[in-house]
Amino acid sequence: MASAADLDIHHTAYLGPDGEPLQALPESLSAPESLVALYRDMVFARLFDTRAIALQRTGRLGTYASLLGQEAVGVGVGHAMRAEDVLLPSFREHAVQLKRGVQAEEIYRYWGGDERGSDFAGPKEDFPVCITVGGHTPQAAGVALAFKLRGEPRVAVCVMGDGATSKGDFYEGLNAAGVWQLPFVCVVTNNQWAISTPRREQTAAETLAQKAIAVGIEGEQVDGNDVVAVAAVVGSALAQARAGRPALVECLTYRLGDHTTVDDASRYREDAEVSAAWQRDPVARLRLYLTNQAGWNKDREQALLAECEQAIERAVEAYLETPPEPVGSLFDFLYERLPEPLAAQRKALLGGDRG
Amino acid sequence: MASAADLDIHHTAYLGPDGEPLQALPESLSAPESLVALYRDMVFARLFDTRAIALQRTGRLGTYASLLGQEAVGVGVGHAMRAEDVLLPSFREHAVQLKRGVQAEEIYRYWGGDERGSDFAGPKEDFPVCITVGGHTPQAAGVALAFKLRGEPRVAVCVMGDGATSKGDFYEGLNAAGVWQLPFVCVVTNNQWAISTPRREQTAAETLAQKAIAVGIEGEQVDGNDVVAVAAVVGSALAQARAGRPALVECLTYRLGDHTTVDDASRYREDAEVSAAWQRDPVARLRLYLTNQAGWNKDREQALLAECEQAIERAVEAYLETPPEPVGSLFDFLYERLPEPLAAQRKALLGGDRG
Amino acid sequence: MATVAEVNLLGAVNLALKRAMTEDERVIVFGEDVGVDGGVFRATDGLLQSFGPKRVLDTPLAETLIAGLAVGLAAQGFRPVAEIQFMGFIYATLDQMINHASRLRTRTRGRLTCPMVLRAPYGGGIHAPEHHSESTESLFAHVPGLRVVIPSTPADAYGLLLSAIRDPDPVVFLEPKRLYRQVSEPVEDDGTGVPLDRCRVRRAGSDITLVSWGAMMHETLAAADALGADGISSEVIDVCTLKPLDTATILDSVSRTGRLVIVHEAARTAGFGAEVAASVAEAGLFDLKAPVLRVTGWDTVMPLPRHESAYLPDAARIVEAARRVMAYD
Amino acid sequence: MATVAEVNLLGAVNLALKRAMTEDERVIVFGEDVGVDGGVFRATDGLLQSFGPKRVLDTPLAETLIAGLAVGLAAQGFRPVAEIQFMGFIYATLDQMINHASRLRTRTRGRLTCPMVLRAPYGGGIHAPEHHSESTESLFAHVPGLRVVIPSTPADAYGLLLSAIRDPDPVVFLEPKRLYRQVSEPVEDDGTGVPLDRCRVRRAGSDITLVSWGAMMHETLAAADALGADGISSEVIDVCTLKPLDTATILDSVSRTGRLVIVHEAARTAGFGAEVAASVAEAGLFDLKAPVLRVTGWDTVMPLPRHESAYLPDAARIVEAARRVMAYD
Ligand SMILES: Cc1ncc(C[n+]2csc(CCOP(=O)(O)OP(=O)(O)O)c2C)c(N)n1
Ligand SMILES: Cc1ncc(C[n+]2csc(CCOP(=O)(O)OP(=O)(O)O)c2C)c(N)n1
Ligand SMILES: [Mg+2]
Ligand SMILES: [Mg+2]
Repeated sequence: MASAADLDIHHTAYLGPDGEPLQALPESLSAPESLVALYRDMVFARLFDTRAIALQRTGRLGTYASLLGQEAVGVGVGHAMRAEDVLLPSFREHAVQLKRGVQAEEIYRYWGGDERGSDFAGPKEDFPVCITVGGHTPQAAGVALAFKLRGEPRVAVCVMGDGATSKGDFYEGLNAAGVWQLPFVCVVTNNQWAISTPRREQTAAETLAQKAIAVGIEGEQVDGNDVVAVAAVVGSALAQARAGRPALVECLTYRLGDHTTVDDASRYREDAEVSAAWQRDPVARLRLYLTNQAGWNKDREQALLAECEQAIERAVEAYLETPPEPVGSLFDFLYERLPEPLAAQRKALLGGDRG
Repeated sequence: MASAADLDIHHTAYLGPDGEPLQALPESLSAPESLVALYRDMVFARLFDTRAIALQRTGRLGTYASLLGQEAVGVGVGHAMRAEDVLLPSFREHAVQLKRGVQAEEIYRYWGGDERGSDFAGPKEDFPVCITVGGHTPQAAGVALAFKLRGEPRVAVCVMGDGATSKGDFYEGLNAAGVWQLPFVCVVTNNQWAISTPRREQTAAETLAQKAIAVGIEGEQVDGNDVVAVAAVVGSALAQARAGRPALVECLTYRLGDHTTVDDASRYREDAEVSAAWQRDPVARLRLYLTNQAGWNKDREQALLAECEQAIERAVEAYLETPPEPVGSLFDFLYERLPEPLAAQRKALLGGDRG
Repeated sequence: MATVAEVNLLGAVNLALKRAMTEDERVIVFGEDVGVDGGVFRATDGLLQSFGPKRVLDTPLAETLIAGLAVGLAAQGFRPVAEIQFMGFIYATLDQMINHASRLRTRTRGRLTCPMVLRAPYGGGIHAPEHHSESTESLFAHVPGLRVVIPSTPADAYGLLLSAIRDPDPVVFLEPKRLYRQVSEPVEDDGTGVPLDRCRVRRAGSDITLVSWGAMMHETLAAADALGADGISSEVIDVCTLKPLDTATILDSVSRTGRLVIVHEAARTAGFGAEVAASVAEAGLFDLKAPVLRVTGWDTVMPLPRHESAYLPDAARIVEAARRVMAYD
Repeated sequence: MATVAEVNLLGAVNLALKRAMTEDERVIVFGEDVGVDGGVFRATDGLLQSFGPKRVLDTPLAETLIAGLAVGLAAQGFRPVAEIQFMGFIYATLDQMINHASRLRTRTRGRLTCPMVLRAPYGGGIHAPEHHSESTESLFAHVPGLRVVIPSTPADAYGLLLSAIRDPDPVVFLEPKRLYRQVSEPVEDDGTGVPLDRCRVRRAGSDITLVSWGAMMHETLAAADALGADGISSEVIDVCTLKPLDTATILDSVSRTGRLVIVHEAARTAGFGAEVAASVAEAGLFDLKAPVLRVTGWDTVMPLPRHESAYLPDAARIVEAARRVMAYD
């Protein structure tokens, strides 16, 4: 019988947890400036996240899903994508959204309970976050099909968690990508947990990458705490996808924080596991590399932090100063033109004393 | 990258299309009597099928899905199962239902538009046929979980077509079997077509067996026109499943008939393909083997045919003579006890002039 | 180049699909067996031949996928027309339809939109196998952001489907399969759409208002005939666009007749007939001279063919209800 | 060994689950994060510890699976109680619930049955993220063969859940999450169930009937208080069992008050309020002195938290509607 145990799922890593290179870095990512740029994006994402949690704790943001520990996946994927590609992110992929050009204040707006947060000015065709786990996979297949039918060299990139790979819609969407050889890359941010459910309870498959085999597409694993590996492998996957060979890339990382701000992860997982995971912190890892190999130092670090903090501060201000949206908006985007039978309801809403 | 092309999916066959043995038959199936018994069941299933189509053509049966060409799968699976196992069949699996002890007249009743056809006296815990493609897979996982929780050495056997393997519920059910190591065997009757959609348009996976890899369970292929191979491989899979190792078995066969009696397969497939498939006819194959190796002859064949025809004739008569079910039955099985608010509707129905 | 052809409802659907694909190359058609086979009912017959494999696609057997593909394609500017083979298999699309299709515009404040059509044959009356005769239109009618359309004549099937495809928002388009081949009429293939939020007065009348849709329209018209023979004048309204519901037309009729019977084949409880009745109980109560009756499928599972006729409303049941209503004055 | 504890609705659910699991070992609980975590709202807190991993199972993240498992287990004689984490993720269960759970008994003429409970928190009012505040109970209420139950008090949550678990047929049990921690009351843990097809008269009154369920019950009671201060006596009915609907209790009340306002937070069109209104327009029309009004969520997508309060009905909107109804005589 064929069994997963026989499989040789390819695993890629460039930087060890201590920041030491495990192999020569890919040419496109070996220049210090490009790595510094990635480092900046990871730091920015982390600050964005810290600030989001603080806003939530002080009642100025709604329930929020922290990206802590997953910065390398988002930044690596965002780096690998072209502007004209389309991203379909799940709810924890702020890092890749930011890298794609969604503004921090827009993301805050969304998590602050304001639909305008998904009307971002940046990557116009990117999807809003998908809250229904896995639901964006068949949609991504649709986007990829659109590219293929129009003959455009663009890729639909669908990013989701390990839990999502248990969903039927994940499988159906991926299967379509295989059948039609769509320009589709599925990135699985395997952070080892789906709320309280550990990765091993999602599936008996030894890797999530091997789920690709069920649909006849390529699948591989990368060290998701190594931004170089993510950028490189997702980069190759994108190149292949552009040529009609879809792929699944599993990024091994860890959710360092709670599931969301209403979760308490200490109920279901050991502190020791979390501490161990901190040893693989993607941000520290790249900093170590830059320090050892590219003259990164305290001054540059502080300058970077200051720059990022200022940018986040401006975003927070912009967010907090956003004027409220008129309540008529409940009806204004329901249909292109509000059908006659609904006009009375809109009027009743506006006539109400809460308008 | 790991790719399906690297896989070595195991394929089993014992009898060649010409009835010549390709390898020594498994001990349990080498005695002529056991093969004659399987042959009888295959002939019976085919006659059942021929008669069903005739009944439909003459307005005495509803739309019907023919099993023609797939006799070896059903009979092989049925042979491998124990009485206490539970079958969850799709709509074309009359052969295995018959083998399980569902009466031919009961199956006719069902396809004749009478719910009582699914209230069969035989395998009391077997499920009615699943019309919603793939929908029985998570149910089968539930049945298997029941066995596991009670510590019973029984297996849930879920039989479906190639098309079903594109469904999310198929994948979700199979994945659960893997996670919980359920006593679950999934048999895919790959008859190469899902209505007009050929197997290659369902998935880019080279085999359907490899879908097992996505969920970390065993998967293999058998020649589904070779009843010995089906019985043997499904038999081993059942033994393993009883020990908590679920499996997927893909049976390669061919749908020799139309999709159903309302379909016209000549719209979408070549006669040549069908003719070629007839060369692999599972019934003829076993007959050839028995003739060459076990002294099967015209007399025995005719005696067998006569016996089966008589049995089918009795079933048809029993079916046609079934007294109509009172229309109150619309309400009588909706809940265990009809809730008060529905009593008026039942009364209105019975008061109507069609009662 | 308007040609007039005598077509049945199925032919009208086919005609509209061809017209839409000809006039707008963003329109693409997909689903299970819609290509070479032309759909199990032949609604998409000839499309693959005329428009090629980039515009007519057979999908893998997966309904959630079909709906999700439509969302993705629509967001990308296509005008997907997706077919679900039977309404009994449509439930796997609900997650996509409710959580995504219906609200992509709202969620993104108009940045992304979802101009898709989800077509499916629905309803009973053709002695189909289990799960092939379902009428669950009210599930979709409850979902804000969707439109739900059900034609009952070839001409409307043509015009409503064209409007549905051209509409910038998601439309669930349900085709009463019992009528596919039952009636034909001349349909002018001139590309004229039928408005999407307007009930149709199929027959003017003064004594009682009969409201229905889909295959039940024809039973309702038959009932109106029978009542007419007794001197009872029925106004017959076809709710061909369930959502948004044009209550004005219904209320106007009831204001004149004072009597209302609603007919649908779906199960009664929380069927769409309840919405029609509730609308009148709210805005037309004082016009009513008699209770509002619903003639519907029972609150039972749709039976297999042997008992199908015991389940489905027919003209006799409608006449009976109408007479009960007429007994009040 | 009946103990009385002061519990909130969440606690009552937890108590009922424990009681049911203690009294019947066929009862098993599963869903996403129901084990170690005790459910995201803690409804299943402590169950894993008390009953062990063979009776409390975390499933993979897959709702269709969860429903299908329940069908399989139920057919095998278990009494599965499956949790869907939020109602917004329940749609993937509809195929199993409609095509299988609701009709396994009918399909097999009683040979196999489906005594399962599908639990889910539902409704808005807690400023939850997108897709976490949905109220789509009417989808389930339309399905023959299902029961739909919605408690609005801790005591009812306890008694109704026990009855739901003991019921030999599939029950969809929706828990108004806004009430989970809002109110507490003493609940006697004596294993007494509450009948499954009976509306509850929460408050007797003579001028107007207010009908509601779930979290809106409390807005409705607040409205009744406000109306009472003005000398208007409201009879308040809690439709804690939507399906089958006990129309008798509602009709009886309307026969005395002549006025009816229905309140629910789901979108209006084809919401379950329509069924209530339609039932009265059919069987209680001549009792009505005023139009039947529905105070409901708008026919819009449930908004994100900023606009949640503009969407949800509140006591003020109910009072306003009641006054309009009272203006008729
Ligand atoms: C279809 C669906 N079911 C359940 C939920 C509730 N839920 C939100 S996040 C989550 C876990 C997701 O895990 P994973 O896919 O690994 O993503 P992560 O949270 O780790 O980023 C669950 C169960 C949901 N949002 N959607
Ligand atoms: C969920 C669902 N979608 C669509 C259909 C309509 N349908 C009936 S059989 C069939 C093809 C099934 O193909 P396969 O699984 O290979 O089984 P086979 O018919 O070959 O036995 C389709 C699409 C259905 N019954 N259920
Ligand atoms: Mg995760
Ligand atoms: Mg097949």
